[in-house]
Amino acid sequence: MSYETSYRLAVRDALAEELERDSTVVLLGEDVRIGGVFNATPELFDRFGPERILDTPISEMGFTAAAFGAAVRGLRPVVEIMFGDFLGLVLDTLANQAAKYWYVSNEQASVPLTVRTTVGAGARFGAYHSQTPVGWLLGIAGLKIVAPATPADAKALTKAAIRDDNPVVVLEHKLLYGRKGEVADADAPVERIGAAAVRRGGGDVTVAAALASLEHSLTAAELLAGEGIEAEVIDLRSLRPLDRATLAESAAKTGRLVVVEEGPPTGGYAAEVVAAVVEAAGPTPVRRVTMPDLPIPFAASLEDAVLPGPDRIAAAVRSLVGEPATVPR
Amino acid sequence: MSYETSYRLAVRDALAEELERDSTVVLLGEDVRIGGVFNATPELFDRFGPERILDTPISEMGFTAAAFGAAVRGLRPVVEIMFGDFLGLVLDTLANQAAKYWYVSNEQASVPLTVRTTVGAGARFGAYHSQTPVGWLLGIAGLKIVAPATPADAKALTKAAIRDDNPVVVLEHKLLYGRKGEVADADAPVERIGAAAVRRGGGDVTVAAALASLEHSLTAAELLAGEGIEAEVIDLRSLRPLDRATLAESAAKTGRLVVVEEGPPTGGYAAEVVAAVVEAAGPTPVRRVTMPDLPIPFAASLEDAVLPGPDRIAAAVRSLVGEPATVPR
Amino acid sequence: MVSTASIQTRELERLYAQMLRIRLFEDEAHRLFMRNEIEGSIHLYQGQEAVAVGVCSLLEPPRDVVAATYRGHGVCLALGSEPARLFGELLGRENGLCGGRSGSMNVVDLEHGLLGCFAIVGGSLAAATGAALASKLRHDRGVAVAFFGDGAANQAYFHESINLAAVLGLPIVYVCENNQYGEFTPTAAVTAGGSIAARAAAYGLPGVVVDGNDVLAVRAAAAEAVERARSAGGPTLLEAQTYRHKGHSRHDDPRRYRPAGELEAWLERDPLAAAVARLEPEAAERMAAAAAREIADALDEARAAPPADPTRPASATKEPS
Amino acid sequence: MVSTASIQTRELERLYAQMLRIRLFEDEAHRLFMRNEIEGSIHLYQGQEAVAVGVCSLLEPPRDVVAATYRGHGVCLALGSEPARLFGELLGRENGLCGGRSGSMNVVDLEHGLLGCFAIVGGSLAAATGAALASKLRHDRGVAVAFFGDGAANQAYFHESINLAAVLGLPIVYVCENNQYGEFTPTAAVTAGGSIAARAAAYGLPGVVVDGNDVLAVRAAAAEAVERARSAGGPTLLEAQTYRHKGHSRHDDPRRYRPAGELEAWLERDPLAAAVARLEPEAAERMAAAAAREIADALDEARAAPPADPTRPASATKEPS
Ligand SMILES: Cc1ncc(C[n+]2csc(CCOP(=O)(O)OP(=O)(O)O)c2C)c(N)n1
Ligand SMILES: Cc1ncc(C[n+]2csc(CCOP(=O)(O)OP(=O)(O)O)c2C)c(N)n1
Ligand SMILES: [Mg+2]
Ligand SMILES: [Mg+2]
Repeated sequence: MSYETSYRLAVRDALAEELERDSTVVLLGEDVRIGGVFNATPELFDRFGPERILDTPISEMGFTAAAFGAAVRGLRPVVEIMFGDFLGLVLDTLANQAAKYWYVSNEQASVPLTVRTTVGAGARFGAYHSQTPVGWLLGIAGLKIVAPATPADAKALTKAAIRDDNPVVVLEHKLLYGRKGEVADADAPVERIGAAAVRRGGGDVTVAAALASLEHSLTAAELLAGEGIEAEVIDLRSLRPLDRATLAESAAKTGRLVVVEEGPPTGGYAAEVVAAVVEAAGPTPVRRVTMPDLPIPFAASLEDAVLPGPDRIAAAVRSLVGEPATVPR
Repeated sequence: MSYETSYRLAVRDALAEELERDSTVVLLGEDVRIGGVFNATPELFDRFGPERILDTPISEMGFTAAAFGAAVRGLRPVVEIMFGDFLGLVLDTLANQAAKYWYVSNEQASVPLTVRTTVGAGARFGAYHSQTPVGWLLGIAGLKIVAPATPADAKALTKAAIRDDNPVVVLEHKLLYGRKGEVADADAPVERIGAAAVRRGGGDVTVAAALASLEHSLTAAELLAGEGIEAEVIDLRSLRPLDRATLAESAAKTGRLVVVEEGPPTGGYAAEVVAAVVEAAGPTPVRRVTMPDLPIPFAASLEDAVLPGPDRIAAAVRSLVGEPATVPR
Repeated sequence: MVSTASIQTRELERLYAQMLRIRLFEDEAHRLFMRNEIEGSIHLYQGQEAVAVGVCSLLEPPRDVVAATYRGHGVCLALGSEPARLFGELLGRENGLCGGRSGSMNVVDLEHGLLGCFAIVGGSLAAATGAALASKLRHDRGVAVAFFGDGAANQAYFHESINLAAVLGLPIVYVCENNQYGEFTPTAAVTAGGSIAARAAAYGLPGVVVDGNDVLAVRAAAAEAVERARSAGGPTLLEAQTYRHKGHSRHDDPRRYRPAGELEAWLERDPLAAAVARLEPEAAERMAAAAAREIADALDEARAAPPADPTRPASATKEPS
Repeated sequence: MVSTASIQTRELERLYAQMLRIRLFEDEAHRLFMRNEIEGSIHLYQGQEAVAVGVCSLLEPPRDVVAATYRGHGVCLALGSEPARLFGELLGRENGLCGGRSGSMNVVDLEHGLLGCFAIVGGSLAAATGAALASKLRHDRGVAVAFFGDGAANQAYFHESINLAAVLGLPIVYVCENNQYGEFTPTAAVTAGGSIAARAAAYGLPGVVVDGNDVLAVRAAAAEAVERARSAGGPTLLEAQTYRHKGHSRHDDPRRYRPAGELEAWLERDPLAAAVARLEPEAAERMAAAAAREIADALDEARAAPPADPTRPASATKEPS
């Protein structure tokens, strides 16, 4: 029912299975034939040929907008944007065309478009190849965003994105591509987007994270357990929509919330998780653990200093635990 | 020391005064010569000529990116993006070029670029000409965002934006252009961006808003005063950076927070204000009053139903006041 | 046996009738707008009717699809959308083509092959390119048409879409409605090189200029381009020279930016006048009466429809039920 | 009296010396990268040196400014940036041209006229267009140069920037470094029309193809274009045909996507070999030794510099003190 593979090949296998199952699925992007610069699409061209796996010009705007039009007309395109940093070039298409079409057309057609992109810092790629620009997308009604933190989810969420009838952005973290783990077989049921997962139980504080920040949060939780603090660690998985129920339930239980985001201190999912939880679970002591309000620097000495790692997460938890929690209801 | 004019002409006068004072200031945009489609730049061409007031092709990406380059090289360009809905086309330039340059270049040059744009719903302009897409910009380190709600601020914040050494986006609400009010003379001191303003004092709840939502909040406050509920209404004015001190001080006093945003329910400034206040002032009961998670519809019957007006604001306040406030400290 | 001349006359009659419906619809829309019965903004098509009609008369929707601009009423009607439902959309009624959700600028009518009217300048080129891609990959022999303004030729989507379509050999026709202005700015002031059709050469494509006020000329040029697309010959860039009689939108007064006499010169080349001159007066009168009746009835029907229903549950996403 | 021939020889010596510095710098950078002393990603310039050197040799920074790509070490050195500070940047040292904040891909060195290396494909065209606008409006007689790859010619900024520059008559030269590939994809597979220089005609501009491996040819073509720009004659599009000897970046193996023999054919046209063949062997040896010493010293200096300082207060915005 499952097999072991890497996050990278989990993405590839998800694509292969959907390409196999549904002849309207096509993959478009720069250098995807040869496997892409992160080698997440190897061998697909050999298997599916030039009408399913299309190399594009360096025209993110043009080919993503074309994929929108193609999606209205019966294809299920998967577009690869090489780096999430380039999403600015396709925001007009995502926000103004793809995400609005179902509603504005009065439900004449939906837009089953998947946009895969590689995000994340820590690889010394500098300010223009390291961002996780979730904030650009969080306020777009009609758009979904998934963020796999494990090989299993790289496969499961990619398949869920392709099967979804709406535009979905899949964020793949470049430092996770090499991670190994069990992933589901081709015949496993495909989930609907929107569920978070509790990755570790605990009663003292809720720590919500996504992508590479999940690992850091789990590491921090181990550190804290040694100090007698039990953190409940939630993997957000879907950043839009958020799984408010799971978050609120956990925060209501623990009475404290820390959100970890490898992104700028304002305007990201951390703000949204805080607001959603406080609205749903009532007043709660919270901390955000993010990067400082700076572009992501290149030099190792600078980049390491801005990443939200286990130590900073643990410190935020400790400072919160020092305050009174909200009374569990 | 002041004179009466409209929000529209307050913008124009701010531009005229800065064009007059500083020969490096130039205005670029579509149809700006003739005064722009909202007639916010009339007569500037006659007064300053073709080297200061430049009509551009319909090339938002190209001319905004060019304005970035020109700003590095000694100009202080003011770019007009006709509708805020089109900011998706210039996000790459704003986020990846203009906002990062000061830091990444190790402070070799800053980018004194102003981007003016018209936002806001209620004019029956439909899903592509009515948005206030603050969320696209909130997480961009290095960028500032101002949002004038009055004629005085239309002038003051536009001048502050032009004088600022960094990229600043000025959001002008299309329904406010006709508003009249006192504005400062040319010789008034120019403020630094970052201060909110308390527009109405009150001890029971803090209501934070911007742009057209400020008027609605003040109207709601009058309604509520009749019921014995005193709302403190804060005009955010600067959306990035937020004036956390003023917000936290007010919330600490009233113990309750409502944020009003004419935008989607997630990922906007409302989330950020909530998170910032809860971090700074401790656990606080909060409500967001926003639009539903839909594109903005055209028909009057549909658009009116999604706008966050005084009644919905007052209802949110009433529901909050029914809950215990945090204990003032 | 029917003579070639009478076939041509019959064809011209058909095309003229379409242009006339559009003209009367737009005149009526203008009146409704000036009285505030239509809110927001509208972009009128009077003067450009031959472009939409000449091109759309060749298409076979819904296999063929069209992306138009916010100045899209003409294309919409030429494709066969019901005028009552288009009026309904402009008036924000539940019977509107999009139930009042889109309004004038963003109409979608897939049943009649209208992928959409695109309010973001350039958006139509990109969306139609995608439709052409779908046709190519699904082997349905469909052709896509992108209408776009002269102003859009300076925009990113123009370049990226046409290059992509050329590289992939997509079945598409790009139709520039060159009405000499982008809003209040003359095309020549912002368009380097002087010719939009000539830009086709940059992508190795045929570029053709046509008199956009001569419906038969438009149809002939489009026929060649559509045939090329359908037979896997790739994209064509067609530039139709025309003129909008009204202002850009809303309440602008075109006298602020048009040289004296320019409108008058173009009015002498009115596409409807040119066509009607070649028809029997009685036939023309008959058609005029029919079109007037159709438009009046359509407006009545739209006015009788209820306003768009805000209580109907709505979601921005399509979910399995 | 100095003969024309000896002036030309002197000039070629100067150009060759520059190319050699770049070649040795890049070879060293490659070694550092393969040993992980340089982290992240680098894009090497071996094979393309004649383009940067031929063009930059004509410029007068900082009045003239240049925007380059992430494959920018060559342009950077050709403009006069200190190799020790460029190594420092690549190594993340405090002495780096940007104090380690930018890294290889995004170097800025305004003192030497480098507006920046642009990691977003197409960004260089737009930024340089803005610099040219500033020069024009400030009447400083400066010229801007945008280097960009063949792949960027299909990108939005190419179209919108060149149209804007042409309309405004800006003092700019667009230099396409056509190295036959965008990453792993051959230019011809994604570039409609077959010629990037020919796209200039779409904007009414002169488009010139030049042998990008012949430094004197590049210099001659650039001289004309720079002179045109400086004398208010507007933009030129120059396409330099060249080849990158190494992979696109990081660890890619070009044998996966290059036809057999292609690299070898281009190596026979190595720009350095072509130049050195026309110089006295002793002069060439002297220059080789000097360049080797310069690069070795520069690396020593960079290695001795401290890592970029994370404790230095930093802000994303410039604030009055
Ligand atoms: C990207 C974008 N920029 C600006 C606008 C505002 N705008 C609407 S129509 C228009 C003029 C378009 O001119 P053209 O393409 O010639 O079409 P026409 O209106 O003449 O039919 C402009 C600038 C827009 N809708 N989208
Ligand atoms: C907008 C954008 N899309 C994609 C990339 C990833 N990328 C970096 S270099 C490159 C190839 C560029 O090819 P070309 O313009 O020919 O320049 P070369 O690398 O050959 O010098 C690509 C696709 C990018 N940096 N920016
Ligand atoms: Mg036009
Ligand atoms: Mg290349």
